[in-house]
Amino acid sequence: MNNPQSTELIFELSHKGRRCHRLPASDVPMQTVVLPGYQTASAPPPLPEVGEIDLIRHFTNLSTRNMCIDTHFYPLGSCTMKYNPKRHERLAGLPGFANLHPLQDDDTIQGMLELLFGMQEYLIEISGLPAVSLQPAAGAQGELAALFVAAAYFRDKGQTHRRKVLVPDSAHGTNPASAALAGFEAVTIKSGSDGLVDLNDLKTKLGDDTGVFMITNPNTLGLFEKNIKTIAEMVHGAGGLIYLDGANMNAILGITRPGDFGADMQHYNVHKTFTGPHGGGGPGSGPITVRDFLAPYLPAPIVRRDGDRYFLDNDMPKSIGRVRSFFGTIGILFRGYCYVRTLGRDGLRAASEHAVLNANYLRARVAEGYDVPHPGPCMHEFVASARSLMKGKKVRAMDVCKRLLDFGYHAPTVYFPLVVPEALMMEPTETESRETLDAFADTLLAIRNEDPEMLKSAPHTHIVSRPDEVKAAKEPILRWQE
Amino acid sequence: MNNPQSTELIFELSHKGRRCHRLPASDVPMQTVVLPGYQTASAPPPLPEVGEIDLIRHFTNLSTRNMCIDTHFYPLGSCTMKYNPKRHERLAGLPGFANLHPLQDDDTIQGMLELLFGMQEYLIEISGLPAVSLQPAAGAQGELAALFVAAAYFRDKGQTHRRKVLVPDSAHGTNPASAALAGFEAVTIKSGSDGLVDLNDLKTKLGDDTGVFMITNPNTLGLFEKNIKTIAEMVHGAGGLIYLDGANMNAILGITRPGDFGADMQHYNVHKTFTGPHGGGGPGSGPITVRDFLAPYLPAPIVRRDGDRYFLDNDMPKSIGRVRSFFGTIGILFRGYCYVRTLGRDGLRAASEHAVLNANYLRARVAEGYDVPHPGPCMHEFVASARSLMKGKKVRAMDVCKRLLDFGYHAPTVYFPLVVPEALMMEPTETESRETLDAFADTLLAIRNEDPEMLKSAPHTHIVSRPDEVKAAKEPILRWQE
Amino acid sequence: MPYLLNTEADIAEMLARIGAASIDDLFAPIPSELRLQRPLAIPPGMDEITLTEHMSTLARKNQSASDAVCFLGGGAYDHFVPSVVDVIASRSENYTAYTPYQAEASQGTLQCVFEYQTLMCQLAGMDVANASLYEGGSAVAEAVLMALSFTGRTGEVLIAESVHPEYRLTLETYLANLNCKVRTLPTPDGVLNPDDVAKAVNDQTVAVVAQSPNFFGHLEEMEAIGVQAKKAGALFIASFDPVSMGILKRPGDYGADIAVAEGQGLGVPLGFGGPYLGILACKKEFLRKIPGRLVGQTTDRNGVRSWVLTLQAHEQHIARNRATSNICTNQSLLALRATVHLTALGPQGLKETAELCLQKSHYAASELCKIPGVSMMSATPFFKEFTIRVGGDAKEVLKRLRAEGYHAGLATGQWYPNRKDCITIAVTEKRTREEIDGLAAKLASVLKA
Amino acid sequence: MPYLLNTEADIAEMLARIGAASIDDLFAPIPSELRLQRPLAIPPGMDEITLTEHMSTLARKNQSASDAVCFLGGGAYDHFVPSVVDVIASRSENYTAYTPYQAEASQGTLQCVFEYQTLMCQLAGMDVANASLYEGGSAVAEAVLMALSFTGRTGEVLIAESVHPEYRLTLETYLANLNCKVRTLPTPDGVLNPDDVAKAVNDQTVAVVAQSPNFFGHLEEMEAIGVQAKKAGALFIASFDPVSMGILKRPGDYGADIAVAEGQGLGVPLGFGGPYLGILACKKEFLRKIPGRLVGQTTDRNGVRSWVLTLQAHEQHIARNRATSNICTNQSLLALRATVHLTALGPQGLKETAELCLQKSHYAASELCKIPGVSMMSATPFFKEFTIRVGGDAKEVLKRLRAEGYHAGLATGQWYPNRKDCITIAVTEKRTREEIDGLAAKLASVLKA
Ligand SMILES: Cc1ncc(COP(=O)(O)O)c(C=O)c1O
Ligand SMILES: Cc1ncc(COP(=O)(O)O)c(C=O)c1O
Repeated sequence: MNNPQSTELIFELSHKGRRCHRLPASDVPMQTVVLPGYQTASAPPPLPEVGEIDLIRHFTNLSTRNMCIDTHFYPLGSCTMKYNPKRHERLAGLPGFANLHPLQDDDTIQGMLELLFGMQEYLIEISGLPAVSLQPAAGAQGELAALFVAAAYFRDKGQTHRRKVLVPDSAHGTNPASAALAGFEAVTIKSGSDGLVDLNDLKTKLGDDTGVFMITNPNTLGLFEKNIKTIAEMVHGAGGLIYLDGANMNAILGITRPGDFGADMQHYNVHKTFTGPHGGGGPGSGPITVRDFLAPYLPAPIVRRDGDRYFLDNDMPKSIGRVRSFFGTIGILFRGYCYVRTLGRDGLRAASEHAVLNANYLRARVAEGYDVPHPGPCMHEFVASARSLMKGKKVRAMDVCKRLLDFGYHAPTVYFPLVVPEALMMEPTETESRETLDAFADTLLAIRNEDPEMLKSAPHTHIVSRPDEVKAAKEPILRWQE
Repeated sequence: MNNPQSTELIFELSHKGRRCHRLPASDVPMQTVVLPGYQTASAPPPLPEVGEIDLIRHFTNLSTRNMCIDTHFYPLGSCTMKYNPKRHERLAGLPGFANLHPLQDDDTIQGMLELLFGMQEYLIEISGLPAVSLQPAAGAQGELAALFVAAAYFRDKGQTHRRKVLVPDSAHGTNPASAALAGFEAVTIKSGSDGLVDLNDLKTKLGDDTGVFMITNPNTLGLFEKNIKTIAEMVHGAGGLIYLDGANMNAILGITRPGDFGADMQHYNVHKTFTGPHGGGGPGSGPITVRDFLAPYLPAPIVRRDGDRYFLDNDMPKSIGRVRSFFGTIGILFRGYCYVRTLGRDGLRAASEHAVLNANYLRARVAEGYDVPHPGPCMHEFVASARSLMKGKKVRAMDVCKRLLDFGYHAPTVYFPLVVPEALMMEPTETESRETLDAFADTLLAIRNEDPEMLKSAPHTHIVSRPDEVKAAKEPILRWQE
Repeated sequence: MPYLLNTEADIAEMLARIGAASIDDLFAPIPSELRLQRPLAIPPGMDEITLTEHMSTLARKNQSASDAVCFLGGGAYDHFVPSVVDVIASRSENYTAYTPYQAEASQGTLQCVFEYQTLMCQLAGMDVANASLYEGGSAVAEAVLMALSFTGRTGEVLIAESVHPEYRLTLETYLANLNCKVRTLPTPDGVLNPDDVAKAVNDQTVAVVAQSPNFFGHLEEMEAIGVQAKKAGALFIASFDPVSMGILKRPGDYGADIAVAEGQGLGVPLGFGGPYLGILACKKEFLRKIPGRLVGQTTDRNGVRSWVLTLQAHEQHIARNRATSNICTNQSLLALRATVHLTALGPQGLKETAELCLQKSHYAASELCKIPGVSMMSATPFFKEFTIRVGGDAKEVLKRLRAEGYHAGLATGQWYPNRKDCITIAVTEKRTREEIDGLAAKLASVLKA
Repeated sequence: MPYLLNTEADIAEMLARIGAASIDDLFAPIPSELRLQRPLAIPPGMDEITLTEHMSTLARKNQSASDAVCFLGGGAYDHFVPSVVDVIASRSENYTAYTPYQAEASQGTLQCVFEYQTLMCQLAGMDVANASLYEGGSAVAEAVLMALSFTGRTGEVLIAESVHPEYRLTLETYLANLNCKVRTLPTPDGVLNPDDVAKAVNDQTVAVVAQSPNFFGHLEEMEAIGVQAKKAGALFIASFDPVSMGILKRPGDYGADIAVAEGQGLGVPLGFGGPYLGILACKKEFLRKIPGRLVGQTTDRNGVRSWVLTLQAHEQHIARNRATSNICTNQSLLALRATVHLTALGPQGLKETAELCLQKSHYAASELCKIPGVSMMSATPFFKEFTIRVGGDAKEVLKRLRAEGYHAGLATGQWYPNRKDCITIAVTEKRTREEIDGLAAKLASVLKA
């Protein structure tokens, strides 16, 4: 449906004198407040001036230019694009939660604290690590907070020489970035041809300077690091800590626990595993769980229970402090809580089972026409490769992705992880049906046989096609200007 | 954006064993309730079986196949497609309103009754008619209820011979249909070439058998019946009553009042004038206001005030009874109340002024290329004609409408009123900007010069084009069947 | 001014284009003596913050089903509305569209209505259903109008006294000016006796109308009633509860010709009585008599399956005074809610909901009847609602229970003056054992006092 | 199981296609000794009805800003959120999409972020803004990291004690492992003295960080502070209140190099502290140091204006350990809320909101200071928040006021031990005279008791 209405930039729709939100007149006696002249502006900022219908049409029409879970299959690997339950949105709107100020007295937030305490307990149980902080704002901040914890722990133990953080080459970019930001030096560990951590490479890089090994398990290839126990022993043997990037927890809920397979710390992506939702790129929530000996260093506060009463415990002298203001991303933790309570112990495990089932089924279907470099079974996702198309028709993985859009499918994650050429990383999640997987696989297979030009110039049915990224980066236009 | 996902019929998506909404287990001791076997079914109805994500994708994707006010200009004449304020939707969700049972005791609904009492007062004031019933479910039911009132009044006065209801040929179809349904005989009154009621024709049809003259003012051509006072005198002189079809109240709020120009009864379309919204075809709300001598016959109950207390008055022995169960379309009355309170006395008048301004402006622009048969100024809408296109290019008004869809505009009302050939009835409403009117007019003018084939085969950008209505009516398929 | 876009500068330019000197000039067709010479006596406008405060204040003056435990029924029930229903109904594309006159711009609405029609057929066991009516009461009246038109008879319409009193009143209002009388068949035992129907029908009887579960909550012998109606050549019109279809026999299966219902229980909030949803479904022989709108399937010029408004020839805008009804705006958004609701429930969800209603209401009945002085008004079977006798003035008892936080039931005597000691109590799937036990305890102590 | 679609029959067929005998087989790569041999110690699942009841029960255990009059601030304010903000943010297309990696499938999000970036520049008077950070505290830390990288200095970061204590703590945490010390400049008078800045800077000073309005609500002499920072070649980082921009001078206009803010006041519900919105805008010379995501304008292969994620070379997924930051998921949906909010307000709405805050807070301050024993902590100007002394233990006073239905303010001493008699009070445009007078009356009686 052609729909050109009100999708100019909001600034271009501005019309002097138009208004949307209006304010009441002041009901207090007019104070001739004398703010010093150098504090005040001569005019308010030059914001756009539009009416309410302009605003609604503009943003409503813009929204229709997005694909999303509620309208499309969205098998974006590593992102766990599972269904976002509508009940969460309704419940999050309850005024008793939505209108709580973050600095209210504990006595007035007992329901909220009970919920957060519950969430702490569930995350502890699922990870098998006994202490938790709900504070980090996203997965990446969870990594950072945990590395701060590790640094504080090493400092406390007088081991400030442990300056290295080891990261597999298949790791997500946030891992090395967090390591650098936390003052560590990132060292890359190679993956073997089986897609798993190369134990030899690891051995050569372990040493007295080893601080933390950040491992993703299942890893970003969707493979379970079956040597994880050995790896943990090696790292622990060298005096280092194991950090588990928990982005892929969706594969193992109730099946295996990071604490049980050797991790000392982990983060969760509540917006992934516990169906956030994603919000077009956030907010997230990245709680961390850690072993007992690391607990004192966690960011404060933590919710604790004293009989029937819950309270925020700030009395943590060894705490690293804070990684953000206020308690955490409540909105996402709240939805995560609803999700855990809805699924319950059996539902969580079943979710992982079906996530893995769906991934393996899709993998089998995709393998009918694409390389799938690593042997199965995979966990919740897998990485295929478009390299055969590349060799023959000079069609790249990105072209396949763009063409998928034409058929009403969001693209898989592309060119990640870096260890697979022309990578197409697919994570169907457990909330998709076999019919959807089949229809998607059929499309993916059909695309392979299309005229290469059809793919290289795709998409053909979207509002834009192949925006010029080079140009965008070369002469960056990052804001509208008159 | 191509989007074929989940838009099959919901029945075709059904998959045995899938579920969405789940119920709790019973928490009461199991009663072996023995309902007689002949009362019970062997199995529940064969409803579709789908998961929550199927449901959401299906209905979300379907919704994107509609045009609506929030995404498109929708100048549908006679429908008053004005902006639907978002604050109304939020406030209607307040549990203190949304969760009220209709049969609660008056003591527990004082806030609701205060609101409804206020709405009664406002509708009385705006119409200049002193008594009101909020009960009718839509405009058409308002007509019917008012005609029941008239019949009861005539019966009471021993004038059961007043069996005729006069209706102008430009009237909306509900007018004659309501007349017939209320047991009257509908008689058509001609319009003059000026688009107004032909007084001579009226005169010849008035008589001892005249019950009610149903007039729309401004009429469906968007013209104010400037002889309304004379008309009222004529009808009243013949012993008949004047009914005002208030669908077009949006033109005259605070400017002129039906009670002041001779009407004895009127309905409102709250879903039009007071921005309902329209809901894809309902719900509506069609309150009626009447003169004092008709008040005893109104449907019961009515909200009355006794000091500080409000109550539902059912003690109306002459009442026609009821036209529906419970009080009325509260949801729409509620929004209408919010709207009246938001605009206030000045805002209501300004709304009508701008509605008329916008219509006249659009009329002037459209007249650049289309016949506009009646002289201006018009009120809140006007009727153009595509007859010149018909004569030359054999392009019909409907073709113009379909082509407009391609440019992202909803079509005007077409082929109504019946008195204008190839009618295009346009009501822009006051909530549109001059820019929108210009862009729409420019498109309408440009279309005129397009290749006729382009129009006859339009729309070209929608999911379907020219569904076969004849076939649909000839071999009606009104439900899915396996 | 709220929601207006054109500024003074715009207005000046627009007037210039129109060729008018002022907005006032545009109103020239309205004779000046007819103009209102003063501002409306309506309060000044309010911004959103003030309006929000005002409406919240009004809301706080109500004691809703969220503030007190709700056992009220009588045609409107505190059923749970799954969140998915709200989500879909609140999509702009659904609630800010008009009636789907332009098929290409309304395939979403049209397909949903087509699905709704199908679901209503499945639910009622019928062949065809319309796109909706206003609510349950006028649906009864519209069904009777169909019967009048179909049978061509001018005798009586027989309606059981146990049908919702407001539906009966609506029917009487609708028929008051037509050539047809409504006769109410008494139900002294709380249900209609089929033998009484047999006695009342004759060869001019237009229709027999019964409701099951009836207003007291009890089940009528629908099949037997229908047999009597048909013997006389009258149509049998059944008013049913959609939620009960999870376990009860469907109107189409027990022989009804036309089935009507209040659809509120299908995803519509209580909302003090409206907007609700009038359901009408019937056997195919009545197709051409169906009031209101219908959506039909067809194909477009490329052969694509699509949906359109159809059989409009009998609608008011074409047929005018010969239309089957005057309905224009109907309850589209509510039909959508019902569609989503039934899809969410599916057969199993509807069944379990009905079973919970059945179980909980029977538990409530048995607990309440343990209280000295309390007894069932009727020994006949019931589904989710039932009527008890409390031995004294029910209104007074209910008032005391309100003070304890219970909307405990309806004072049946409001509508049935000879049942002033009766309370009609509805128990939905939302009510918990704790709430039921609480009600029983409070009623016991109120009655003791 | 909730949300799962594949039935036993599906599973069997899928396993067959995979070539596995059971789901368990698929987990073969996980060594069995690592498997959890028991069910998780988590309660069984809940259906929607039960969950709704459970969550409502928890909600009732809170006393929210809807239950008590809220004068709490400290970085989170009870500003009004226009309904249009919720409507847009709750569109499925906005909240169930991922980061806009596929530009063609995400033009809606991308254009909104581009608009957001522009609005933030307009608001702060800056050249460039990023697509969002987590919240106000880490935004300060990220700004300091930018300064570290840009200046290459390794000296101190100077931060006023009057900056939000949790922001300061966050900054300290972020810098704890880096070659850079944080030094807090005392603010005994409630505001930072620019002379103290002059004394503290040197040629290794990385940045000077100040906040205005500061944590006590009072305005800092930002221009003068900035001058001192710049004299030493340090960057000047300003933390500001977006709502105050309706009347106060913008960071870009008073000389800040980097402006950061907590964006909660722009259409984000209180929500017990998150998700909120970290705003970061700066002068163009710092463009290449900006953390996180940026959206840029470009054209597509048909020349159509379009939007893409850009300058990703400095982001974690490309630059990895050399990235400007580790941010991946940011606060996109909150940035959207802010975009809609500011669009709804426009220049006039922002100005009027700010003026109401100014007027009402000053009225409150003057009413409260009429109470014997109550005085202003600082005589410096303030915007919507201010700090009073109550002459006794503020915590106790606040507790009593809570019992009267007022969240009356923050016990300043929680963060400033030498200010145990202080209460910091925020008054937004939502507070009415009646509420302010009510607070004054209750405080007077509490202090008298
Ligand atoms: C494997 C992995 N680790 C870490 C992250 C970072 O998490 P977040 O985006 O929540 O900061 C992601 C998210 O994309 C991820 O996929
Ligand atoms: C002039 C006129 N009269 C009456 C009606 C009937 O109103 P409703 O659709 O609310 O029943 C309409 C609605 O389209 C109308 O335009």
